[in-house]
Amino acid sequence: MAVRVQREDFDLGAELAALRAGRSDIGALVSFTGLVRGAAGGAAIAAMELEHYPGMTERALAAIEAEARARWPLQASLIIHRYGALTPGEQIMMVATASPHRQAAFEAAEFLMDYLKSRAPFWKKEATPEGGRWVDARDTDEAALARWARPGA
Amino acid sequence: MAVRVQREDFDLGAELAALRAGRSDIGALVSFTGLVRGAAGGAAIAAMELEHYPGMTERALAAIEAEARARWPLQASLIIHRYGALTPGEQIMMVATASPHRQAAFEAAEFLMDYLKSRAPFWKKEATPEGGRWVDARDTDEAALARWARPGA
Amino acid sequence: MTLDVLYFAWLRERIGAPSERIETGAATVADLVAELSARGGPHAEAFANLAAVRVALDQELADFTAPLAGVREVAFFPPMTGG
Amino acid sequence: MTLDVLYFAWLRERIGAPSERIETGAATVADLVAELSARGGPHAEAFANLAAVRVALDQELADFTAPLAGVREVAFFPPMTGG
Repeated sequence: MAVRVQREDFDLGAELAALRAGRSDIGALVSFTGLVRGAAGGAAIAAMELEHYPGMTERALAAIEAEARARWPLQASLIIHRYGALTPGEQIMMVATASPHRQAAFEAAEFLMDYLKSRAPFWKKEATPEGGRWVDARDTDEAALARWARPGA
Repeated sequence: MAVRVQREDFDLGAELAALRAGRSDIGALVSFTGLVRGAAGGAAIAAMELEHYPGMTERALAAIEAEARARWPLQASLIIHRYGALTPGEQIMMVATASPHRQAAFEAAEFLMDYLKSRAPFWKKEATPEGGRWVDARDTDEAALARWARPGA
Repeated sequence: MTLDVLYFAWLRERIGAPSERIETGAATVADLVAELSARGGPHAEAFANLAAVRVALDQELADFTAPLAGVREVAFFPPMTGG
Repeated sequence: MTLDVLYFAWLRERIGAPSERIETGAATVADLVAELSARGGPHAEAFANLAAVRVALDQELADFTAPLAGVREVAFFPPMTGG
């Protein structure tokens, strides 16, 4: 029920605690956190710059979240994605899903991640010893969407 | 790389922060938290008692975790499961998995949960207005194991 | 041989004790169950529906056909419901 | 019609600007791309491989065949890599 796009870091534990605070109807809470790695493809990464498309980003994330809520019985959901300069080890983004049962919470979290990867307008640029390089989209990310296709949709 | 069976509550945020503290090789961190629901099957639940089999519990959880680490490239994993008296809204247990890539982290977390549900010796007894009742195992929990079957295994 | 027999959850409640030490010549889990059931009363009730009972030998899940040779601890319990 | 054309990531770097306001009679995204490419230089380079370019019309993903009638903002960017 919430989407946040921000430059600042977030407190994963506090966000997860807030999702379930004061309620006793949630049976399963799933979280995913994306982190900046200090190396990729054999090259050291000194820093990462995350560019995004203000306005479209919020719309795209809200649409993805609404679709997840239409497909699974979610009691709470959250997407936080950062932009700007990040260093290895830092948190890039998180999603969280809450449901009475574990399968729905897991599936919805994976759905959010798969769509976010290929449909939310973020671009990563890594600073390596050879200079800056834009991260290429992975074919597997686009392919991951296929499993959520619905007949007639 | 760690299994804990304890009566006390745990700090989800602190556990997840500890898993990634001081390292920059993790790209994806997934967590699952199981919570006590205040109602199930139409009946109000005032409290829950979690019985376990000391000794076997630790062995079973360690075996499940070792199997997950053999199947996926995990950089860190954690299982915490509580026993004793719990009230609605409280945390029952958590698993966490860390990997360079999201698919491995998600799959391993789901694997841990599916096996834990049907292979770790815990039994839940709910206190309802009609008295205590042992929670029945769900057929879907046993069926969930089928997807992890490997040819020849 | 001497065996520690443990009961959990509703089996523990039905039997009325968490464990008992017994002397037995049972060759398999099934033999042991037959011997315990033959006592009648709570034991017969507890083992009336074996489809609802699981067994562990020395803290490892096992089948009812498993041999008891060398085993020290046998546990009976319903299907697990953790998580 | 007047369009705001936005560029992100390496398209922004290649074009050398995050956006430009243009007057165009292009009927579709493909027409607009042809018009921009015809300028040569950075624009021609940026659109040399359309398989590596995505487009959004008024902040919704679209195809290159999509009509531009009523559109205010067109954005070009590479495949997304968030998460």
